[in-house]
Amino acid sequence: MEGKVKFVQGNEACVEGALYAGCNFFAGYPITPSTEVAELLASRLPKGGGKFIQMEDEIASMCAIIGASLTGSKTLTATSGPGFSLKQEALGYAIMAEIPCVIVNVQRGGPSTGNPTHVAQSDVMQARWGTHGDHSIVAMTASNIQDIFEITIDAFNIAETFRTPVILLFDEVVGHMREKLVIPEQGKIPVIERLRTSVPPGTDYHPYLPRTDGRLPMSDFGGEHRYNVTGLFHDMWGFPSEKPELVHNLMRHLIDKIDTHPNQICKTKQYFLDDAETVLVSYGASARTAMEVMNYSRERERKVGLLELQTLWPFPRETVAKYCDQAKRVIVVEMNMGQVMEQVKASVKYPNHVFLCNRYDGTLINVDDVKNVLRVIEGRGF
Amino acid sequence: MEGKVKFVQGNEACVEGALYAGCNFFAGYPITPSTEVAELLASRLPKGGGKFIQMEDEIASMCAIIGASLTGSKTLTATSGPGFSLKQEALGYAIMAEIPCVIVNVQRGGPSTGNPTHVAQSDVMQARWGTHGDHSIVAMTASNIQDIFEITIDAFNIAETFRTPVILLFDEVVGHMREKLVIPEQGKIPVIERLRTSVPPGTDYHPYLPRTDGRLPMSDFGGEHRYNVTGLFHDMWGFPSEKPELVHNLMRHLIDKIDTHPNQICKTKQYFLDDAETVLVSYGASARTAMEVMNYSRERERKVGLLELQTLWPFPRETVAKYCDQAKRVIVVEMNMGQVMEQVKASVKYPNHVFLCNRYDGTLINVDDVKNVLRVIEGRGF
Amino acid sequence: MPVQDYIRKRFFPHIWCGGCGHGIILKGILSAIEELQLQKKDVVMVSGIGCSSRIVGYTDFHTLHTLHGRALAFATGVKFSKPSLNVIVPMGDGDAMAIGGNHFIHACRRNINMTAVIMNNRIYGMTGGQFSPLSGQGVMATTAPLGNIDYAFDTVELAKGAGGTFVARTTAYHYAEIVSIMKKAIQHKGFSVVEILSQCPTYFGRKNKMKGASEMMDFFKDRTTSIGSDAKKADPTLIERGIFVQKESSEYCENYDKIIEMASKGKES
Amino acid sequence: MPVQDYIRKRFFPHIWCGGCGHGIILKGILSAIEELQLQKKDVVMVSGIGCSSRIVGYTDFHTLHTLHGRALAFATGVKFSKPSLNVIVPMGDGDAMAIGGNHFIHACRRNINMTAVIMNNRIYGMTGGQFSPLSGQGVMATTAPLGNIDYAFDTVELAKGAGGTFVARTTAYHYAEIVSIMKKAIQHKGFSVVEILSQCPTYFGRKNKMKGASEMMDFFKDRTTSIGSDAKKADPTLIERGIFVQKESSEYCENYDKIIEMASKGKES
Amino acid sequence: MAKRNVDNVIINKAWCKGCGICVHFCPKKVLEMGKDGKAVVVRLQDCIGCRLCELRCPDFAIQVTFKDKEE
Amino acid sequence: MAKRNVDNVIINKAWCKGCGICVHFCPKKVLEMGKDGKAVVVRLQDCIGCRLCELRCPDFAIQVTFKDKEE
Amino acid sequence: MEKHKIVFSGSGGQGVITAAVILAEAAVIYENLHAVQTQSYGPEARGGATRSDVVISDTQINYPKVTHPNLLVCLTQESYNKYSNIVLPGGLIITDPRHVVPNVNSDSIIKELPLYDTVMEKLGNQIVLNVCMLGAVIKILPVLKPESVLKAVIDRVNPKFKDLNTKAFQLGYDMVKK
Amino acid sequence: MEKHKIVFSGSGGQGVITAAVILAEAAVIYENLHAVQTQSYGPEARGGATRSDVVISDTQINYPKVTHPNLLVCLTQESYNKYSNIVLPGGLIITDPRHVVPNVNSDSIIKELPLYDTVMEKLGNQIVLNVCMLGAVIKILPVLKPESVLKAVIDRVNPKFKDLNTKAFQLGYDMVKK
Ligand SMILES: Cc1ncc(C[n+]2csc(CCOP(=O)(O)OP(=O)(O)O)c2C)c(N)n1
Ligand SMILES: Cc1ncc(C[n+]2csc(CCOP(=O)(O)OP(=O)(O)O)c2C)c(N)n1
Ligand code: SF4
Ligand code: SF4
Ligand code: SF4
Ligand code: SF4
Ligand code: SF4
Ligand code: SF4
Ligand SMILES: [Mg+2]
Ligand SMILES: [Mg+2]
Repeated sequence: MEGKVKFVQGNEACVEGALYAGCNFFAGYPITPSTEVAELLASRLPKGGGKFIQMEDEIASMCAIIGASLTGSKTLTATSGPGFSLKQEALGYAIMAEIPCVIVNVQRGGPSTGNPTHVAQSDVMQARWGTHGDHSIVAMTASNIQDIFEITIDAFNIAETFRTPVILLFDEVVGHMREKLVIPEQGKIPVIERLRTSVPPGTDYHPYLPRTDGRLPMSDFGGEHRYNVTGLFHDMWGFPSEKPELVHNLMRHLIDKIDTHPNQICKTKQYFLDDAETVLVSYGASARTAMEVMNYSRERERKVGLLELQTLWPFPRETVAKYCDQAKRVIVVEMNMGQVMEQVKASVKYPNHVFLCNRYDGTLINVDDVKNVLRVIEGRGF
Repeated sequence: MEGKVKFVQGNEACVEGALYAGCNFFAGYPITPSTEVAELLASRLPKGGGKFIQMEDEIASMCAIIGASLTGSKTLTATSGPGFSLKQEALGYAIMAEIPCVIVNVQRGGPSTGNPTHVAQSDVMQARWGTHGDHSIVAMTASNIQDIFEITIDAFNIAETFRTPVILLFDEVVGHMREKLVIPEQGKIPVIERLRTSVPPGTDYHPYLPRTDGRLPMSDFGGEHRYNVTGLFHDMWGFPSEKPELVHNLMRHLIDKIDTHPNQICKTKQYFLDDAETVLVSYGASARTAMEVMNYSRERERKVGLLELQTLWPFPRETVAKYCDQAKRVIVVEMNMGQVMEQVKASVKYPNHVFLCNRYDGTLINVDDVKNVLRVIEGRGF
Repeated sequence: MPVQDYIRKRFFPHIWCGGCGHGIILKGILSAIEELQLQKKDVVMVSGIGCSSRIVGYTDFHTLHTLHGRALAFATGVKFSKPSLNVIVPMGDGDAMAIGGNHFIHACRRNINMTAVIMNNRIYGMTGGQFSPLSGQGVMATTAPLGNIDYAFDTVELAKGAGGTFVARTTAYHYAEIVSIMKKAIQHKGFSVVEILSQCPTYFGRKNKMKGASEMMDFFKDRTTSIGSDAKKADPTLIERGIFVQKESSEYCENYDKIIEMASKGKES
Repeated sequence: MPVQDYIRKRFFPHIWCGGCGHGIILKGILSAIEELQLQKKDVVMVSGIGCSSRIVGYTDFHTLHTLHGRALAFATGVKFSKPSLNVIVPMGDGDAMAIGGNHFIHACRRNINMTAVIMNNRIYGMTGGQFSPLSGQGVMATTAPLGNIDYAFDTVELAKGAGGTFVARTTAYHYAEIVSIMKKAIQHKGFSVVEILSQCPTYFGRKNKMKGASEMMDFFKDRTTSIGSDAKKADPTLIERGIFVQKESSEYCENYDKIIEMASKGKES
Repeated sequence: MAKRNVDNVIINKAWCKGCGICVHFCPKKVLEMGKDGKAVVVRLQDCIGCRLCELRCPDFAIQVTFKDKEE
Repeated sequence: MAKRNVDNVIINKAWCKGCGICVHFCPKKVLEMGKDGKAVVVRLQDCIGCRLCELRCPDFAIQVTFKDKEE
Repeated sequence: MEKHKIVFSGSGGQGVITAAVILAEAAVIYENLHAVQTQSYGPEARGGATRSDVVISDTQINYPKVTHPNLLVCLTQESYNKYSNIVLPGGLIITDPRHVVPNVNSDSIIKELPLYDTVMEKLGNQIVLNVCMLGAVIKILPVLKPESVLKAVIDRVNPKFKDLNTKAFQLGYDMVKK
Repeated sequence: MEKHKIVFSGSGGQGVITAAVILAEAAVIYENLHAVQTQSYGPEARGGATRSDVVISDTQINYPKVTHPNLLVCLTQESYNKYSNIVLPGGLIITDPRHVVPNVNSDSIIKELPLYDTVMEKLGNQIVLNVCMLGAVIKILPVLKPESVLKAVIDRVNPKFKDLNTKAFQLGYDMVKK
């Protein structure tokens, strides 16, 4: 790819991606290891007339980006573990009210304050289920600086397309690691703009009546159409209702609008999977280790392949099944107690072919960890 | 059972259970449909010298019960959906610092403010994964007033035994429903008191060094032993540490102390399961509907049984497998989009024998809902 | 345009109990907006959760009904993103001062140009009558069955202490005052706080042996007085009404515009 | 017992940067406790998260290192559950006044007998130098690269506005004053707030072109003065030090004891 | 206050919740509570058109109209 | 302040972080920064035992001892 | 004993929930029967029609809500409109003619009882309307002994209103001619 | 090209992270190589030993951390004690004798360079210590052209310190005799 070459941290690549995608509003509260996102945007945003605000806490930050999004801004917040927990209530609001926005969680060791400066990938399940009530969610990740840039653009595009919050689930290693980034010229990577209603002023506009393609055109606060936004179940004008039928339908809509579009949302990368007897499934920083092991194994004529997940939610069940069902063994390489591993098990035909290779002590999972598990499950001991 | 007979709401039965178990400290913030728990304790606690405090929000309430627990109190808080989301950060603290306490979540319709006065069972996954980072958690529920009373006592007992927060996941129907409650004399139901250290004053006390049986005796704040409590990974004295080995071991301890005691923690109730060809798996208010259908079916010589779950987390995988693996079909009856159903699928030998019968429109799932699903999966249409 | 034209008639009769002061406050706010001749499309109303917060659904503006306690945080996002909008934020006493206290003091500090209206009925109405941080000692509530021991905030003092640049108080009885204060509050360049005492006959009234809405409004009439009045001197227990603070201080969005200006120059060079 | 006997020596040298004011405050608090002859077992120190909050780990009391912003909420649980304990709650300016602002004002309102110490270095130290709600306009910080536009809280005014019954301020330079104020604060029956200006040479100093810790302490010496001093009259920009509020007001736990008494009687009848 | 040219005091019964505020505060006792629990106009002739009833009605249920179309 | 009977000013080099506060505020210039970046006592004889160095040292690295055991 | 399914409906202040609770409580405490009471209400705590369901039986009750009551009490027109169509064919509907104008074509049996007017006339205090209604209900549908219900009433009320409530209960009981 | 794995270590203010970033950036921007830089630091932002890893290669780099460096720079005793044992057998360790007393029995090659003293003597400003160190490193281990590194240095610094940094770089480069 051609473009401007930079040498940057993952957190900075995320900022570049956000700006490329048109992000013009950030509200946040500092927390390790995500703070650089806020710091960089504090100087970058005003240069383009965008807004940066440091709020009193993570809750307020999440609320502020929702409010700003309603006026037509493309909005972002960034946090880590404890802050992500605090954002859960308002995240649910964004889901219910269908507000496009992007939330970065650069993962660190948990639970609680845990291991703040060290890597983990243990908020995967929280990203899915952290807020109360049924819902769907989109969560994405990446393993290198260029991918962080691109996936951040994807996140904004998906947020706009589906009127949904999108979570970017990075980790301390990719967030702080520096690598080459190529920023293509504006226009090279498609950027999806907000779909605004074409209903003329004075005509009844239904902010919550999905079109036949499932999308809901928006109207900015301050524009001609006045409507209501609420976190309660609501009718097509956005007014609260508890009619069972309406509750049922809205719930279905919220789930289906995400879950029925796997092709548009689920991104994965495949390496040497066609003939792989051993499939490594991994994501984020762990995928770099898995890739190293794959290369090592291929050099030694072992049929190892790698399926790198970039979309974690909705979980790419079908892709996972496709590549794993034909393998002799599947090893999920991740830095937690098996959060993605459980999903893989639930997706494949032979759950007992699925093994976990993990590390959760705050250090990056290493090549020997994977090699050891590989040997053990092949019956060859450590 | 003999004892004092009362006619009370589920929320009141919970209060009676808490008091029976020795609860002497409550901090909370009102929210529908859990508010009665706070209101009743506001008048009951001071009668026995206990403390009731209405805090400024749910976060503060959760923090306050942790602080109070450290002085030796048995503590409770109660909330619903949005408030439960807000408590997640501090819940993680209680997990990490191993603080016994009980959190009631009387579930209502979500996500967000959702459907506040209507029933749902959609916070099951949140109870497991709502706070960031890997962890284990105990969550329990009940389907009638007597069971609410008893399970609340269990919750306090488990909290003390395992030094862990325990979540009581009720729902609006059982919380507000009134039924008979028999309160046995004090002593009839065992109440587990806090295990306090026997280390003499002046000798080095290790608050975070598990005994061989995995338990950690405590010492009250204000007592002879002075130590540190933190939400960071910590050593056996409670002082922060990020040594990988120590992080690894503490994480293992936190998970294993819960997950390796299914017999002590996992409670279920079995009805007509020995010869059941159709197993209904259910919990909370939904289990009442399932029971009704079971009775109806048995009257018509259909081999239907019911497995009622009282412990939701750790998920009683083994019991579920035991009863479901021999059935022709398993129907999970619940009021959400299949949160427990996914767990059942992951537990059984034949996941494709598992079906979901759900309702998520804010009304109690009814007998026809279950009958319909039963007919459809038997190939007999609606 | 009469006040009636600013409401969403199809939702009437509204959800509030008979005699609830919130309806009067709704009307008062609309009158102020009408007298200021604001365009509907230029007004955004943001509320939290509570009986009071249901107010936004009845007004024909851009309306944002958010989370309990978080209205000002959402509103900050709206206003900072699009400073041309008039943002009005009605909240309950619990909403604004219990769970929402932090956003309240930070909004005061930041001096962002919005108007917060605290519809203070000294009780959690929506959840059925628990005491609030504005109830004060001795008040009866479902969570204070033997009388409340919590001290109350003085909204005016708190707003002042947090740096508020416009701070006022009135009551649901004083309709004309609601209108005149609200007009000034909306016109104030910076963050404005208007506390309006409201009656909740259903919970506060019933629990505290007040006969009904009218009697509660009599209380507002009899037990309040204008700032610095002779009546106050004679009886210091009277609650003062009026504008306590009104001072000029640079506004947040405007200050940020200067940052944009500096930054853009930096970019060129 | 010398101050050294109140620390956990095995964790020294401590984590703070060279010249950080937090070490001086630690010593000052310990001196006050020593002079009051409190028993170690009767003291609980509760903190949040931040450089400042690391303070509790160094003191040989019951210590509770909690969550960012939540120290006072945890402390309220400790104190209300066991009122015989002396509860001291050191917090950072971000901890206490940004994310923790709500617990701060409610603790002031409730008047529960604890002592909050705000170790105010006007910056988020732990996360590397972002501005805080006490930084004030014009301060440079990593999130205010062109200078901060946020107004600062005045901790004293905010505590007063929230109903604080003991409110004081001093600085890391004024060691003897730290000790004497802390003694009075701990002895005060009710909630006490002590703001202590502290230097963060690493972030605040470096970003704001201050040479080092000593020069920052010179600033505390030169730019502050006793409440109501002549110096203040001559130069109103000076920051006042001393005890601003000290008033009697019934304490929360004691008030609750009365509820227990009433309730127990009710039970018998 | 000079008596204005009052045309009518209209109670919207569908919206009135019978709180009695209008009755209580009408300076001229123009209004009373009806048998159906809603406000009714009983002494229109005494009405001075002060509109206090209208302004204080929490339910937007009263409208005072004037002959002089001043409104 | 009357010169007290100072015995010694002891710097705990293991704890001293070399911030220079003690040097800056010693009224008698008793202390200086050493080559190793830590504080050193260079003019003990001038010390008046005011203990300002000890009290203000953020690292608990200074102890002023007295012959008269007053401490 | 057959399973009795009763729905009380009305508006907020009328005490229909208390009436339901008392009836169910009487069954459990004084007649050792099974009973379950539930209720539904509007957006958090405000406005609209209130409904409370009671199921009484001598065997265990599982499904706690009433889909089709054999007895429905409606104290407001709104509640009548909303619920009258759920009554079992041949079931009973009790209304107060002061507040409810019943629909003509209904296959349930409608009993119109001037509860409000009688209470106001004889006792002058509308607070005991619900207790009066209970007296009538128990005469019409003798699920429980009237003494049991009266005892449950007295358990719930402030001793100084014992007489008033007893009178109200009797009033309702006597209002129904069998 | 073989894969180069370099670890820079020292304490907070010494600029070891910046040095690592500059080196890796030079590889990427001026020599079109692959490079990854990572760092580790203590509890949130305070104290202790700082370490930064750089991997440079002409092929894709996956695992970003350095387990066994072929070059280790230690600017403090603490960092030397912590990391000297991870160097590859036969690898290089660069230390500044002013701050580090190396351990005798080591199978790595130790290069002692009086960086601090030289910088202070010649340039009087310790701020360019890290750039001087980079000059030395690039002479000892010619992974990149010195011009590339110098360009990367200049990209990062305030133009008014361009000369100072150029001098420092040259000073380090010349300090090493080959
Ligand atoms: C996070 C959260 N906590 C609690 C609630 C429950 N709740 C809804 S409104 C309310 C308080 C209402 O009181 P107030 O703000 O004074 O408004 P009012 O109803 O009195 O007008 C509460 C506690 C909630 N919806 N969300
Ligand atoms: C919920 C949450 N948000 C953010 C953080 C990150 N964080 C840790 S300390 C801190 C601020 C520290 O500043 P202050 O309270 O002033 O203390 P100081 O370090 O300056 O002493 C922040 C933002 C966190 N740990 N938890
Ligand atoms: S409960 Fe109180 S505040 Fe709520 S609507 Fe009724 S009267 Fe108003
Ligand atoms: S960063 Fe600042 S506040 Fe933190 S230890 Fe260093 S000097 Fe102190
Ligand atoms: S004030 Fe309005 S709602 Fe109340 S009685 Fe009069 S007309 Fe009816
Ligand atoms: S306008 Fe004035 S006088 Fe006329 S009815 Fe209304 S309140 Fe009474
Ligand atoms: S004040 Fe303490 S730490 Fe600072 S230089 Fe002096 S002895 Fe060292
Ligand atoms: S005691 Fe006083 S005079 Fe002596 S060294 Fe310390 S500061 Fe200087
Ligand atoms: Mg209120
Ligand atoms: Mg600070």
